[in-house]
Amino acid sequence: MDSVAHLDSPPAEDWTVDELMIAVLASCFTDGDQACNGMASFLPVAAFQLAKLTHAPDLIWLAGAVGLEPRPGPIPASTLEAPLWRDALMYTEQYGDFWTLALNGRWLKKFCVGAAQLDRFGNANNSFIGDDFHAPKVRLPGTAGLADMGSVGKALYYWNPNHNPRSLVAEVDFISCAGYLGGGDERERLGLSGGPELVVTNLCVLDFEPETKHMRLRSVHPGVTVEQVLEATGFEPVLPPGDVPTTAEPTAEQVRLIREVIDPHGMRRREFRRR
Amino acid sequence: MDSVAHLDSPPAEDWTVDELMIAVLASCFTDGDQACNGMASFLPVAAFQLAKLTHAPDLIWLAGAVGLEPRPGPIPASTLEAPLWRDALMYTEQYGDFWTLALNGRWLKKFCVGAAQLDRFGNANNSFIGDDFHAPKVRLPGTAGLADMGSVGKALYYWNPNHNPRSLVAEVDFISCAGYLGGGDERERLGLSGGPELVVTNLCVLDFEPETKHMRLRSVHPGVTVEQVLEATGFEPVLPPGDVPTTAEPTAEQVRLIREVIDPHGMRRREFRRR
Amino acid sequence: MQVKQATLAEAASLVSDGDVVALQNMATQAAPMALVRELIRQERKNLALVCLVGGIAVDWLAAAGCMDRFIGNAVSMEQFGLAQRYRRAVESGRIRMEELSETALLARLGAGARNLPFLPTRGMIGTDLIDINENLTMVEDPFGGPPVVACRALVPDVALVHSHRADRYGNVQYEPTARWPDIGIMPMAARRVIVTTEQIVDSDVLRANPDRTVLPGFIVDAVVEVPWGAHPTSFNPLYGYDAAFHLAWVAAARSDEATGEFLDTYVYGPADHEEYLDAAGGADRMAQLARWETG
Amino acid sequence: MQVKQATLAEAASLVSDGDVVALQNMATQAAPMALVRELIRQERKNLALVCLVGGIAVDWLAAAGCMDRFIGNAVSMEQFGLAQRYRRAVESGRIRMEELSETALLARLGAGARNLPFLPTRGMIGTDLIDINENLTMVEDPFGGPPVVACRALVPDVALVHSHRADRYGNVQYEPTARWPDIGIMPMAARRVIVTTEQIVDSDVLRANPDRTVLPGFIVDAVVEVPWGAHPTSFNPLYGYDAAFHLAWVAAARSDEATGEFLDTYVYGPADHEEYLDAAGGADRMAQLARWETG
Repeated sequence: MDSVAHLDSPPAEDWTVDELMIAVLASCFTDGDQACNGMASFLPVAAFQLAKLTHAPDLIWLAGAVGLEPRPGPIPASTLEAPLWRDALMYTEQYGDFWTLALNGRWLKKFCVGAAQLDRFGNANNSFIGDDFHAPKVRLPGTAGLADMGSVGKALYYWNPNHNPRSLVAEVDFISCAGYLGGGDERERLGLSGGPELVVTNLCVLDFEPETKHMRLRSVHPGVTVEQVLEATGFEPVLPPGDVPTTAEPTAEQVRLIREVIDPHGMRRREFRRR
Repeated sequence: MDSVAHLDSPPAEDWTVDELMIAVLASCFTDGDQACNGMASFLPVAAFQLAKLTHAPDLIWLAGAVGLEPRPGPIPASTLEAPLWRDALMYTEQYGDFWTLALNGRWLKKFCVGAAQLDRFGNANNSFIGDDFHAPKVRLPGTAGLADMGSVGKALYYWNPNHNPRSLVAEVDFISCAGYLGGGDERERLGLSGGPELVVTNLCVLDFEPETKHMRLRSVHPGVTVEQVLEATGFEPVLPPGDVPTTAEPTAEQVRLIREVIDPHGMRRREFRRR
Repeated sequence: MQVKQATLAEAASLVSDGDVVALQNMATQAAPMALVRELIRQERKNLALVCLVGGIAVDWLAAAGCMDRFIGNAVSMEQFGLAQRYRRAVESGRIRMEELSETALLARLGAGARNLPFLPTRGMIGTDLIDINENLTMVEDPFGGPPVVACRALVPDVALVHSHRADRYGNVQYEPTARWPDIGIMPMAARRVIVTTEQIVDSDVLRANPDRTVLPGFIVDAVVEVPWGAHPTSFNPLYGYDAAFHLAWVAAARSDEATGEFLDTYVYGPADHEEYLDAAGGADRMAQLARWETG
Repeated sequence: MQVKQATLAEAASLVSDGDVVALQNMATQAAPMALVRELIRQERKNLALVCLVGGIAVDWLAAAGCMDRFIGNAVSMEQFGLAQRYRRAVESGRIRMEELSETALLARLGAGARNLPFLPTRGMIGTDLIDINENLTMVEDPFGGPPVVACRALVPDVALVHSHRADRYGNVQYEPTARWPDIGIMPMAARRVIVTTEQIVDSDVLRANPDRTVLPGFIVDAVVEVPWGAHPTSFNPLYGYDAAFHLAWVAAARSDEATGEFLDTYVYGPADHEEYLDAAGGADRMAQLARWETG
């Protein structure tokens, strides 16, 4: 989270958790990275723009995996419709261009993932809830590109605006995006590089313990207790030695940029309202 | 050769063999076919245009495998440069569009082939003359798309403006385009459909005997004797029962169209001059 | 060139019960909705829909009982949430879903288009998507590299796409905009191709911008002029998605009765596309959508 | 965005002796000739050239002793005949050729670009091209269909392409014209990408036609402004190939002495690109070529 510390701006006096989550996600992207977003990805889209306006002016954004370096207006109601990639430098055709760039391995190395179910080893499920694929309790939208991104060497950054025992589970009902699978070196043994890096929720930030690849509590957001996190989590995350750090607050400048420049219509809050 | 017979035009009084060869090739393409051409393919390009102007107005031409249904001017000095596809309806990108269309199997079912070496079973060689690929006596340009077209179900129409024992050989030094391979059903056994249909030279027209797939003399051009053909051929072609037919002369209208409309600059004769 | 111009009814009659139907659609974008409504009116049954991301089109086909299979990446109306009628049909077992990653769907269609038995991808390795799918299997690299997932060729019976303009011979153009793979690969993979287009133009109009032509007429079986043919989905740059319409559908989809009434009003009721557009708000509403006033 | 603008000398210095160099070229079309001349002046050695159809560029690199391998479809100057210096180098064993069908070369590069170990094709089955090539091998279809030819991934060290315009960040545009696969697939497959362009423009010029942008700047290592940079090959729609120049080369290529003189005059002699253009006929000649007066 340090990469925004250099910003010559004090902590915001009034921030909301959506803004804190955006600041945390923004801190994961730096100059030289390329970032892309899919459907209904208001927090990542806000984070990419915040990074570009602050510590990472040379971050490249492929809006909707379509429009290269657009001149974004206020975040529109869809993150996969044309208004998002206004004045783009290039339209990347999705088959010939985008997926070739994404599969190549040298570009688009980081990917933000929203998952209906996420388990202790960072495996994600957007396919179905239940025990029978063909007679599911709940049919989820489907994994689409996420089923690729989990297996082709990307660093995965999960965001979850609704941290609860149903969305953070011990074991997903179905692995539709490969995390660390059974943990340890199972992912490596399959020849897969990359993997889950961070989980940013409305309560805390988690990462993965290097040996076991088990999800680990990295910091709790200001005002949130470790107990609240444990209650809201469907498994016991690894706890850091000593006190659990507190997530850095967004700066006044970050909050101003989010509210006045990036997302004046407050689209980012839709991800929370949907719950 | 009958499909042009309907043309209400008498045989030409003065035709040259390039014009006869163009008329024969034109008769192989009908409405509903799609035709494309590669480099240095003056006779096929003239044949496609002649067919469109006479018996096959709905023949689709993909000029240079790039420009769909152009408005051709006089045949230019190159059959792979932009002037050939002037005013095209579509530019087919070669990787995503052209080869997908060509490999699909339902389109572009006929292909005209110019080969440095052609053998008795219709195998072609544009790779090298000699017995060592890496120390050839003569390095030929290379097979390019032809190495694909021979194996993906196309009907192959060979044209050879220079019928001699070096270009029509018993066995090619190297198979760079699959014909009937060893003859008989060897091509079928490899699961390959299509194959050589016709060979149009400056002396005669040959096809392939259905059982053995051995090259067979179909007709000799007016003024050419069977003996001349046999002398000029590096192997003994199968002879039809009885008298060898004479190739139909181009009609006066066909010759007029070739000379006045299609190829007023006489580019077609370059293929002969090059010898 | 052969004339391919047809009516919606003629075009839809090229789709048979049980067909595998590749449908252009990306959540709220670019679906050939007029064709979809015609298929529902003609009461097609047991269709398998192939989509990258199916939206309201798939929800309607599920609600009308026209489909029993889905092959693709996802079904979602993005900001308007899950496709509830589709979702319930899957949960009740009435619709069977083959869930593919994006590269896997593109590989299956790409292999179908190029007459290859399969194409490989490195996506999905480690997920549960491979074992449950008979059209996916791990294969070794013959050169000693890492294994890959072979994706079996998929050849849809018919592809349905919408476009900005076309001539009556079926040569199809797209305006410069996001070009999803379905416009490129679905028609080349499918046995038959049906195109709806905002405008039928003279071929000379296409010759002015040959780089914008995306489909050659000889692979197209029928082309139908249908202005606003993608409504209520967006068709950039011409018009945005109809948010109010989508929200009305989402509300109706909550009950069988309201669903039936909605389909009566917008699908079964209107005698033709013009009457549909009137029901959907007519020229004034379309003018708003052309200004991307989607709310 | 990072600035990628460079000089010809700086750009060419990104190519090392022994590199596998993907070179845009289709017979008499669209070769980055200014870069090729700079590589010869910098006396690169043991290069492997990867081309769809190599023309005068390959003949020059062979004549100058810069290359010892060729991987591609063919080497030909079409109406100007075989590339004689290249041909003799192959016949004498100084250059080793890997001859691939078009689908095989595109499969090798496509696999390299997508980080797949191989891609399959159905081309070449039955020919002698497969057995002599360690990068091609027959594999069974895991789904029980016909066997296919697996083409091993090819990752060139560097790709050299020419373009119509670019910004200083390396975002590259192409005018509407025939788009050969090398502009699309070679740069994505290669480890480094060098682009020459007719004109460096402000990024806003690119934003006016984002559909014409073919390469995003983040995959480009260097971009060099070189007007007439493809001469003597054509660069449609801007200018035609220089037929007189090609014929002069064909005549010179017959003897070692004349070949040396020709390269002195047009490659080693000129101090920079401007002097080369003067030697090649200067503004008047270029104006003729812009009118496609190629003779």
